[in-house]
Amino acid sequence: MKLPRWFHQFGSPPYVYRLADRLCPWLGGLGGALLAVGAVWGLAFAPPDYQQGESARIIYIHPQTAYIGMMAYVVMAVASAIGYVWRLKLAHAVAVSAAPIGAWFTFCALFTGAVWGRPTWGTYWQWGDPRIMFEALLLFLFLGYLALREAFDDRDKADRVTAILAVVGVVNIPIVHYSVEWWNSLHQTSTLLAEGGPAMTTDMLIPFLIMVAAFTLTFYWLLLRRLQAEIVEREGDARWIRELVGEGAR
Amino acid sequence: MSEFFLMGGHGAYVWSAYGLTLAVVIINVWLARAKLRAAPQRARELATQAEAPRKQPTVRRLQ
Amino acid sequence: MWRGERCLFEQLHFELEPAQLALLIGPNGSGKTTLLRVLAGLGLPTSGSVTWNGLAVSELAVEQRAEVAYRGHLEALKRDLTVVENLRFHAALWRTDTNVELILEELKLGSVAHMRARYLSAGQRRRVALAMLKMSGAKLWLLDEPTTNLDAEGRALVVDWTRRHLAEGGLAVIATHQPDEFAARGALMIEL
Amino acid sequence: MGAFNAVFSRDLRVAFRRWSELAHPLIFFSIVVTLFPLALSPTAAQLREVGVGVLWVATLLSSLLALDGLFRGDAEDGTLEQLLLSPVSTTVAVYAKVTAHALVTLVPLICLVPLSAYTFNIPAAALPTLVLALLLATPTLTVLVGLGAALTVGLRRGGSIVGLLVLPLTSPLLIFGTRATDLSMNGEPAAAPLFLLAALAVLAVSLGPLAIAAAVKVGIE
Repeated sequence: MKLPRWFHQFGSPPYVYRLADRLCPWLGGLGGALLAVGAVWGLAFAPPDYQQGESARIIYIHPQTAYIGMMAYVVMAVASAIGYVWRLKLAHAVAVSAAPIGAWFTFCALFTGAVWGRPTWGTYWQWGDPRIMFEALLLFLFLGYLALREAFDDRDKADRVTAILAVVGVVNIPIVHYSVEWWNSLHQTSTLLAEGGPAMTTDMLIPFLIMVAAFTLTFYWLLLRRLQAEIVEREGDARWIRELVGEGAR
Repeated sequence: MSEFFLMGGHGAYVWSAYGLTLAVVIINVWLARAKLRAAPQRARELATQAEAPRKQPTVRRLQ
Repeated sequence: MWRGERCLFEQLHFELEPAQLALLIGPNGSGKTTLLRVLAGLGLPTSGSVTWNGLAVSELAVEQRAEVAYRGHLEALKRDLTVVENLRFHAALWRTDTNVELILEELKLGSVAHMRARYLSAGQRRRVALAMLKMSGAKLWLLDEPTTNLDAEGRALVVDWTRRHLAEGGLAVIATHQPDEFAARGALMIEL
Repeated sequence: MGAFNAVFSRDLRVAFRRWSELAHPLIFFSIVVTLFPLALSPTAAQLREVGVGVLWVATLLSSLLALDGLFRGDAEDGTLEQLLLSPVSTTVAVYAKVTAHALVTLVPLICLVPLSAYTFNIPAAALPTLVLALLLATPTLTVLVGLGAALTVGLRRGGSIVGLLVLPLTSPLLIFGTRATDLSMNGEPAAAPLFLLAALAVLAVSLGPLAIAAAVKVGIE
């Protein structure tokens, strides 16, 4: 399978490393700013939800962190699939970088989801809610991926084996998601965190979208920074790394 | 101002949720930076290993 | 060719023509076994390529795989099956109808033919592995120290089989600590 | 097909030569099932309520137990290596091994489930659906367990993390399986979850072995 030319460009670590260096300041700055704006807006200015009152303010972080978790898994699976098929070390590096971020954010989504449920259901852990169940299963998939990767001492083998797990995982995610959704519909508990969340008025929607953008930018900033570290580690003996090391990377 | 923090009794949940999210973001930022700082040192280690005498196999034909 | 953080060897290039033997020599841990496994397609070289008749070894189609036989340190015998059962299974996989009893006689394994592999001595197990090698009828033999655990008679047998295999136009790459046993004119000597 | 039969019959013969090992998952299942009445009150009503879930979870856990024999044994004595190098398509060999494994470990397990279902006084009427659900779940379960084995074949003590890798992926089986049994216990038609189980089985049987073969090839390097 002949790869298009530009694909090769993204395959060369030095190019990607410098690209990340150029992008990161923008991603970080904009992401951080939006995070601050969105949080303040959501906490202070947005109106409380008529049903749940103030606790609805969590809507500005829970769906976002959950979405980041899922996106991280998809990025991980696609990157490792590319790495496996075309033997691109760099693609595996992207997968390695995305996994821990995804795990962290899924854990965060799990916690914020549980806390959000507290005032409405009176319990911290509402098994009935499909979103929390799915977050938990997604977190286990991440932990499984990270555990399998740590179990191998040879990096190349670790890359290719975890790539297979990631691809199988991403195929199973929709299945698990809809079977949990289907399972939930049987028990008819109140699905507070329904797909779109409680009906959102426009002045709630704006901070919501700001936070989505903020988290996305932050995710890619984290991904690129970790990718740079992974590149340096994997290309250790390359000449361009030694020049870099010489000048002491930031 | 105190009403803002009480949030109609839900304050604890809202703040703990935002607090944890902020913590997770900060932890990840710190982890990413730490890995990046440690990387050049790790690269030096690899570089010295790579300096080890490279075995160049010899291939000769028996007469 | 790297293993973990260590570079085993690099810039290795050689080609093998029919009826030619290559001997792999070098101290322990120099990468002989790793190289043989990569030649067999059991692993990928860190960089560079290994081809058999122009095809990449790790992606050989099923027919081409019938031409390459690899014998590593592990004898590949199921301990709970008898010698004959093991050989019959091997024959079924390689779709050869060679006479199992004949080969066993030649290897002096007739007496243990119906004994479970777990009760065989290391030398006998090594002989059964040789039987499998012979039955596979492969063109290229990749052998990792084939004479270990064998008595003088067994070693002579291996050398003789290799010579006949080469004479019939076969190829062989043998990792060994006693190269002079196999030395033949025109053989390649690869020192790692 | 010759290769399929060869690998299939060899694996069965090896498994029966070590038949005592085949009993381990069955004993494990029985222990888990007998523990629950100890943990909960032995009253009939409550047991029936919990029983179905216990049976399914116990089946999942004991199938994990039986998994090590699938690839690890062959990897240790070098036969797996030779299998990959022999002129036989790895996927066919994987189909044969996985089918043999399912026949030898999961089918006896499924025969045991109705017996223990009886002890949980699950009504006899529900047993046929329970067994049907288990049979429909077996292909997916075998493929998932096989994938867990293949992913960890290269590890010395891989067994410990296989559960972590495989169990989250079995959640759909658990959901549809228990649902089908619950429905049949209340006398309602259980067609929907059974069809979903069947759909999962078709997906697993068609795509699974490809992933397993790829994982084995990498693991054996």
